[in-house]
Amino acid sequence: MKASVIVFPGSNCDRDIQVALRHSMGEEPQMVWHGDAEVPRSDLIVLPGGFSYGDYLRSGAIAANSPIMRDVVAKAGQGVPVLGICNGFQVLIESGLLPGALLRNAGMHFLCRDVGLRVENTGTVFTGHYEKGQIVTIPIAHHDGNYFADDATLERLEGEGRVAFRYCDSEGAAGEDANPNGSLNNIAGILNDGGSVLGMMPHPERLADPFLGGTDGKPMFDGLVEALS
Amino acid sequence: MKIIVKVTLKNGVLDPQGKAIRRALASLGFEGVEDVRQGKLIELDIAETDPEKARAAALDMCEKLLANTVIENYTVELA
Amino acid sequence: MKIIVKVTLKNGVLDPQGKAIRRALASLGFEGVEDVRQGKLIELDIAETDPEKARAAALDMCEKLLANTVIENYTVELA
Amino acid sequence: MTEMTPELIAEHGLTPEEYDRIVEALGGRAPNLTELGVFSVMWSEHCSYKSSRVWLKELHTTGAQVIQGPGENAGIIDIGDNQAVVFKMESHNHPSFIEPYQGAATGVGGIMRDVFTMGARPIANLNALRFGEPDHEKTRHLVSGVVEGIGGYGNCMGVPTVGGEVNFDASYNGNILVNAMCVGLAEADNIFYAAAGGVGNPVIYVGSRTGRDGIHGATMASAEFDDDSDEKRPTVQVGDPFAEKLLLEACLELMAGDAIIAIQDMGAAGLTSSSVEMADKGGVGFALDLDKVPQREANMTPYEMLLSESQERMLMVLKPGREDEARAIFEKWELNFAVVGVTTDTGRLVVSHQGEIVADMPLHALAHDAPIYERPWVPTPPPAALGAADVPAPDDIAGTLAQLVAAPDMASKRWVWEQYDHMVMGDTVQRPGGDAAVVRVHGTGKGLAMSVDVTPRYCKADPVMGGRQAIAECYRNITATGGQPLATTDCMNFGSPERPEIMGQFAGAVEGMAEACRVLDFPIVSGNVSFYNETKGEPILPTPAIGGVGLIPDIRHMMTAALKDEGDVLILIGEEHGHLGQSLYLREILGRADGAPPPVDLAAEKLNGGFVRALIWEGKINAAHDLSDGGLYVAAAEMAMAGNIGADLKTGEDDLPLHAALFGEDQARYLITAPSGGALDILVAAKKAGVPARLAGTVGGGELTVNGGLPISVQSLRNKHEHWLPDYMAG
Ligand SMILES: Nc1ncnc2c1ncn2[C@@H]1O[C@H](COP(=O)(O)OP(=O)(O)O)[C@@H](O)[C@H]1O
Ligand SMILES: [Mg+2]
Repeated sequence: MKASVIVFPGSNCDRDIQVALRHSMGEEPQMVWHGDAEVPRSDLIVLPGGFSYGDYLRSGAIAANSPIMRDVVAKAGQGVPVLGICNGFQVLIESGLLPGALLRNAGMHFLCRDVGLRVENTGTVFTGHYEKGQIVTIPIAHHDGNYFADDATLERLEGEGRVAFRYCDSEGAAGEDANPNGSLNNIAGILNDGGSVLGMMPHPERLADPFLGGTDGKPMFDGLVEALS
Repeated sequence: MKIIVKVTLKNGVLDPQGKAIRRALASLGFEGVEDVRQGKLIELDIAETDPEKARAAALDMCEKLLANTVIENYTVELA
Repeated sequence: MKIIVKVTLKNGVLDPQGKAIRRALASLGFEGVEDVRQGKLIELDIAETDPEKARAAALDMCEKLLANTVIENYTVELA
Repeated sequence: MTEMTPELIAEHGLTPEEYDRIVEALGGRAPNLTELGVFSVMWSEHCSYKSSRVWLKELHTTGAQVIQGPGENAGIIDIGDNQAVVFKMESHNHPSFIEPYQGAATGVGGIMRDVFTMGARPIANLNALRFGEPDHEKTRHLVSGVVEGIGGYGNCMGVPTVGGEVNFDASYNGNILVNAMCVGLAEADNIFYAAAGGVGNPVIYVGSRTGRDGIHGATMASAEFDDDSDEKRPTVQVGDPFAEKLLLEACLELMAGDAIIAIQDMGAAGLTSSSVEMADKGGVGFALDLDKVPQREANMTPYEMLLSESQERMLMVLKPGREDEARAIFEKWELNFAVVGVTTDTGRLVVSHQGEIVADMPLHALAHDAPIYERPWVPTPPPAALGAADVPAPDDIAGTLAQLVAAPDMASKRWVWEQYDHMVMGDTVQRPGGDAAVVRVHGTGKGLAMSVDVTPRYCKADPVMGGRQAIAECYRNITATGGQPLATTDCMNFGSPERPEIMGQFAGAVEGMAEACRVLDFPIVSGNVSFYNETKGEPILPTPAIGGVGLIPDIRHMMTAALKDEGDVLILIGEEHGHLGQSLYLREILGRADGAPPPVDLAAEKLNGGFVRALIWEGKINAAHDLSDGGLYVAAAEMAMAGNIGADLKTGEDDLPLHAALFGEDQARYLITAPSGGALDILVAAKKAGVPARLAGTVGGGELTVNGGLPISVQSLRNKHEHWLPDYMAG
């Protein structure tokens, strides 16, 4: 599998995702500069977390307009899987690859903590190594992760099984107590209509190494390698 | 030429910032604040001197960058 | 009663957001954008119906919460 | 030309005698306004250390592990494998009081520049915060702004903020303390220094443009607050963490090559102090052309440009002919790059503007001729010791524990550190909340343990003992995670040095710190002094914050404080005297602040610490926690809360009153756990080593009990411990 990680000037989880991919792939992903016009041939494109342009104006808005994103949008259109984590999710939203909006967290604070997630859709290249309904622990670290969409969009996402992950408690209940940021329907990650683009606020790459306190993020990368190799 | 762009959240879009401000105003003892919405005010200084062209450029900037038209409305005023 | 509060950075105060927007506009091909400053637009709906009292309350809210008077200026308009 | 009136001189924070020295330095002529401004900042307390220098010489700053001690942008220690750790702590107290978000944010930005200007990538941030009483009208707003500002800057930079301290005390009502520490990692053979060299080499300005930010910030930082301090507001600097992220990456990219002769961040006193330091350290002169300086505003005067504290800027001297290569890197990162001057052999700082020379000053005088004051000082009178018999016992021991774990200083600071990205960079192997944070050295199995400590109430009662204790506690915190303590940085926050009692506190703290550093081989390699932390004559508690770094050779042996397994045995290391003077119990429960602080036996610290560390490295224990505020009982409760499991705590054989045994704050102590089968061996080994150790109970159940009684559920303790701060902030 060939993977490309897009590096924006303010990306700061680029190395973290590079390490996680390297571990699962057994080789280096390609690091692609945002100013490039083209993503080299890839089986997977990853938009990492960080503050692509300081998160000024709106998180992800300026990055969504960078030269490389035109090609990312084109490649996504051809079916190349695209994974956006945290700021990457915000960029996917701003570039129109995923619907809805990510608003300021309901509590107004940046929040960095482990959260529980329920895996809702296992029929994708990203989630094949999870069980449906499985409860995993993955960290979040964001200021603007409050997922919003209008009723029609929300209904479509739910109806088409495009909610990939939902915030939940240790029993798997997706109630208000388990919602860290006010996201509608406790949505933590969504898919495009073909299931080939995933945006998620939690950081699977942060818990893919036992020394960091857990490995619940690792199946995502192992699964990608198996599905895309 | 100076242009003022106002970007506001569409009706029906949740406004967590507005909500937080409202809560904070209440806890400061301001009563009767029924709703608060927060938007952006963007002031542009542009070289263009023709008002029509300036307005057209600003509208284009809003569409392409300044506003997220999925959730936001915008207005453009020449100052 | 509806009140519009505009909060802008004082002159001379660095505006990292404005700077980033300006650069992004340039890279989108918008030429001649000489300066961009970003401020906040806050719309308040308050129960008060006396314009003078409403304005006084809004000014007080600005001082206490809505504006950071160390680096920001504000104006209040009744809509 | 502006006339040099006594008012103008006083406004610049200079005494008449200092002014006379300036005239002398200029060969008998009066300075112009620009020159006066430059001298005033260079000779301010903040830049010249004129009141503290004679004392700082007493600190212990050397050791085999030290690559660079105090005197550079940051200190540097060797951790083997050609890896060096670069770290420093700095205060941003006054700016944070005036504008908490930006003040704290730019404090973080400034300390990170100090670290990456030496060629290190920042890998962790910490901070020591002190606020006024929770009930004070400003406190909540200040806590909220400072925490957001620290997070806002560090999170955007992508450097994890992994630790710190947050305390509350009335003495900080009008003078909060915001001390930011940054730890970076460099290659030991590729470190960059500030000393410029050679003649005719280009002086380069990189980073953000210069605006009218923070002019007089450096003098403000040394000025006592009064009721008009609001007037000083427009001097606030605004940070742009995104610009700093670009600056970091661009600097590190250029540093991978060999084009740089010298580099220095522009911090306090901006272009002035960076030029003076670089030129003076290299023994050269600088000729600067201000017209070349990238400017954010029109019509800036030379005075403003030289004194501006706009953030995210650096000054470098390059090898001649390497400008284009450097320019390409900075332009790639969309940063300003300008050749603003040249090194000379004049030994002078000569500044031109619009074709005229606007300042011409001898560098040596700027850097070294600030008066050095041997301020009068009186030692703090030794407090009378307080016996346990003079301290009433509580009626409800377990209820008192619940009160203590929810006291503002003791309550969980989760609300704070969850606003910091403490995991980015993927190497945080021990997150905030434990004794020390541990960050893995990327790509290796080594870990760096870091902690920030000081107990100001001890320092107030007895500065010497308080200074010792701060170093000792930092040493213990690092040890408890399995770290070998290597070196420290300090941030000395005190009141006005012009008062003999305050100078006495300062002198005492330095003495205590120096002794402790020497005995523990835990030298100070960098630091900062912040004086004049007082409002209307009310000084803060003396607060010499200590930031320590230690090495865990193999993170598989890293230790945490959480109780682990049912049936594990608790062992207390260290002597028990039931010392209640200046204890948390006394302060929080009885509202008293009397007695002497607990004595610190440095030999015992070293012996006991070494013993615990060896147990950790040999894999013989399951948990370790240092004993400090609140003593044995609070320590046991913290371990229980962290592990979500109970324990039965046993007191010792000696006849200490129960409340003294439980709440006494005797030093050099640790509480550890071992599997029951291994406990005896540990006790035997301790005896052999001369380390006091005794069985102190067993792990298990959902309650914390003492000698089988006084049950309190761990869950209820957790609730109280976790809720105080979020509830307070929501209030
Ligand atoms: N209390 C102290 N203990 C040890 N070193 C100190 C102390 N205060 C200042 N220093 C050292 O003095 C030098 C100058 O300090 P400072 O002016 O704060 O640095 P900078 O110019 O980087 O802001 C630094 O090397 C610093 O480490
Ligand atoms: Mg420095």
